[in-house]
Amino acid sequence: MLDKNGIARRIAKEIKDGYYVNLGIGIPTLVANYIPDGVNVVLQSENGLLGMGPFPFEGEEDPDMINAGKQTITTLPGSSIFDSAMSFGMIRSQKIDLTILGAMEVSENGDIANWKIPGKMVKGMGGAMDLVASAKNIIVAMQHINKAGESKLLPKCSLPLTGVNCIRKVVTELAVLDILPEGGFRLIERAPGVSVDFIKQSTSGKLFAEADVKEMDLN
Amino acid sequence: MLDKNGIARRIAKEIKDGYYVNLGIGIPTLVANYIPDGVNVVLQSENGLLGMGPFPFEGEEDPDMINAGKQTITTLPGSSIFDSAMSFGMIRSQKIDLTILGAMEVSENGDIANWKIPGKMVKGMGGAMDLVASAKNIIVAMQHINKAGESKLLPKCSLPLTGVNCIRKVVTELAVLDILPEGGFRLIERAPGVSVDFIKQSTSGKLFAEADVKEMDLN
Amino acid sequence: MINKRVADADEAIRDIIDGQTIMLGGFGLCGIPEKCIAALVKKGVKELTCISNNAGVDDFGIGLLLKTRQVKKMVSSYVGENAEFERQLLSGELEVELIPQGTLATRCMAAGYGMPVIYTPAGVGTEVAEGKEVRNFNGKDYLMEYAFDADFAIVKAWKGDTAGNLVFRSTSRNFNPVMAMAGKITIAEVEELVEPGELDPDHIHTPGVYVHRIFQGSDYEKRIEQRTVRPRN
Amino acid sequence: MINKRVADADEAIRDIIDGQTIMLGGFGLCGIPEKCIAALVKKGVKELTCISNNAGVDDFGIGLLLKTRQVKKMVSSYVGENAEFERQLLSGELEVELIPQGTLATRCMAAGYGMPVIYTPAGVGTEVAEGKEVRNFNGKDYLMEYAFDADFAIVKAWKGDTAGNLVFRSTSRNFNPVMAMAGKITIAEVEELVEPGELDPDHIHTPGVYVHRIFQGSDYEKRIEQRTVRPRN
Repeated sequence: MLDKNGIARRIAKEIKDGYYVNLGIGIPTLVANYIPDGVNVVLQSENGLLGMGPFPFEGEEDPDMINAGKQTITTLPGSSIFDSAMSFGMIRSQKIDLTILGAMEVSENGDIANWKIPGKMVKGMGGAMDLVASAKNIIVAMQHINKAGESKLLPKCSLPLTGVNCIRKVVTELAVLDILPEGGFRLIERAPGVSVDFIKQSTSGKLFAEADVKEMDLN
Repeated sequence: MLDKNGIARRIAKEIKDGYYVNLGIGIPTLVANYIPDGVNVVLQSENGLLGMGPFPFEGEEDPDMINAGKQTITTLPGSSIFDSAMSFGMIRSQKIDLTILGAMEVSENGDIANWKIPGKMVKGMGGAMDLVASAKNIIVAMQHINKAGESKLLPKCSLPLTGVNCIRKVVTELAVLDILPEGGFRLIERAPGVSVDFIKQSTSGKLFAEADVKEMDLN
Repeated sequence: MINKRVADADEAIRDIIDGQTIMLGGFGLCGIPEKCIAALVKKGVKELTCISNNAGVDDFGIGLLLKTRQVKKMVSSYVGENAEFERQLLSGELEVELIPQGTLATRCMAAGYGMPVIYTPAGVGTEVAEGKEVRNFNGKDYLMEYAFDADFAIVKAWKGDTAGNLVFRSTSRNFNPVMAMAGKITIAEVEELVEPGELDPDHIHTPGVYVHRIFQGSDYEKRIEQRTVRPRN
Repeated sequence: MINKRVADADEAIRDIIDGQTIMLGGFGLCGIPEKCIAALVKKGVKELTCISNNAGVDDFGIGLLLKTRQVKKMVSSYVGENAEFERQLLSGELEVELIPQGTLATRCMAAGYGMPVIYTPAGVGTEVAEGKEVRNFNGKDYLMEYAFDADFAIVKAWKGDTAGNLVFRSTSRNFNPVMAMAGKITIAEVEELVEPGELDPDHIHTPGVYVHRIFQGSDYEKRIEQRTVRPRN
């Protein structure tokens, strides 16, 4: 079973040289730590920045330079700044090669819910609805099961949706799964030490799994 | 009867302090020469410039600095440069207070034709259709009658239209006329030495004129 | 050039009245019009509808207007990090309209560019789509969203000149340029106000035609919401 | 950063083939991609549809591609000042679609901003409106116009870096930034190509994500179409 860093490490392997990538808050942010040397990627932050760098050294924080999580950050050589309309313009026109974001629920037809829990304070969708509706390539980083052991990979989402029929790949603490165009999760890889049977038990949506599914290579 | 410079001089009196103005090619360009001292205006050129200045001194022409007539020009302190989408964005959102352009024909309901003569080589509408469709305040500078003595202020335009129901004021070599919201030209001023009767004869569209119409003051 | 300079924030916001709709630039606490917010608190104008990506924190940004109960409605994409906001929302004192961040930005741009509506796929199939026209182009569904119609836009820039030209710094640009284009009246506060000619025309982000009033603020606090650093080694 | 540098114009346009649609930046002869036009003439690619505000003059700009009969169709707002153009048009050898200048610019922006259509009042009630959807918003009629769909966009900038970031100079900016956003593949030629980090991120007009190939041209002619001057005294 993977921890958060394990999920991030596995997702990092999906990033190809030359990609422009948007990383959501939470586990997706950790992905930046595992991008292999020699793979050139440019990180977009939807508040208006391409070429996001690491956090600043203490004492060098600039209140005018933050990311979409409102964290102080730095830029790399070759970065560019733009306004919010252009930022979402490039998202809508699919100039961003890969979007990685978290989810509370994903359904077997690629719906995603990650912004609202009825009865709880709703903070808003931020840029998530724009990202899932527009991105050509989205990877969801999420927990496969909640603390009660219930699956979050469902036949149909129970929570209010963020986007419909838009997710094609999910990485959880248990597995890597594709979502098939015709519907259903397809098990691609299992986490180290996790059995196919356990993944089957933990997936309430339709699951397609070969008897022999390879274990993830995290290196 | 006014010459071209006279028409430009009369139109210049319509420009108020604080106006952003777009001047078309031809007579409208001459208007810039007659803006009174103390009246601050900013000239927009729709190829992407606010704050157009005079022509450069000989030897100081910059091929990267032209106006919408493709003439070499200069900028004034406080000018700004922008792309073509923003330029027409500010035109559509009516940030330009006054547009002055030429016409071949104007009709009594405010239609204008100024871009195409059937049978002749058509060069295109450039930005004219955008300007007439969007501007809140348009003055047309034009000849009242053609060389054959025929009126160009018509019940209905005979040439392909540039815009419909958009012109409210016309300045010709003979007169200043408003176009009434309910239709028809209203004679406001006559050019020095021109009689109301001659203007009536020269206007084929519906004309409303008092018996006593004041002569233009060009100073 | 046309001189847009006003003395200070009080003069800039003088004619904002109860019940109006105002846009406020900024993302989180980054690039927010601190001085105009303080002046609005001082003036005590009420029943405002505020269009702003976020709602500030309890004691800074739009949070200051919430604390004094001057806001009737927030139109935002994300409104966390504010306990008083949450209290007012749950008690029904405050109305909130949540819209996707890209839709928020593009509805501002639409107003500035004279486009009555725009189409975006954001929110299709979700509760955001309720009551909206859905239209298919090239096999994909889009929502029709209207241009904003705001009485005032209030933005914060780094530098400006008295002709109203604005230059932004780093990610404090965010919503400021698109909101500057979108207000019936646009007010800009800047850290440094210069004379026309001092800003390079090629580097101006917001042309002066969009700005109606401009003033220089002082002692900007520019509070940091999430101070994240890495160790030196 | 991702390195977008190619050796020269020939390499940049290597895969443009007969019958494709290309956008070319520039207004008149100002800010046109001289080097790529020369390379297209040399390559001899034919049956092109060219989206460009103007069509050059007889012996410069797109006029060079017209002279060699490489253009099937021009999509422009104004096409005067070109005798060969006129000859081909009147003889039926060349197809021309004239569209309002603002519509041309905004259809480029729509492509770059992922908006399938935009609404503009330009052309309502004229022959430009024929066959197009007219829709009334707030009492005013607008035409629905589609985003462009171009195989290549070719633009000219003043400076660029190898990450594809572009900076334009004066009014040679014009259509270049909106076309740069609109091509499936965007090629930029620049007068000066620098390393990442040499351009100020706040002053970049076109972010590198929009640019796929970039090279530095040399010996720009930058011809002036209407040389107008005033006397010194």
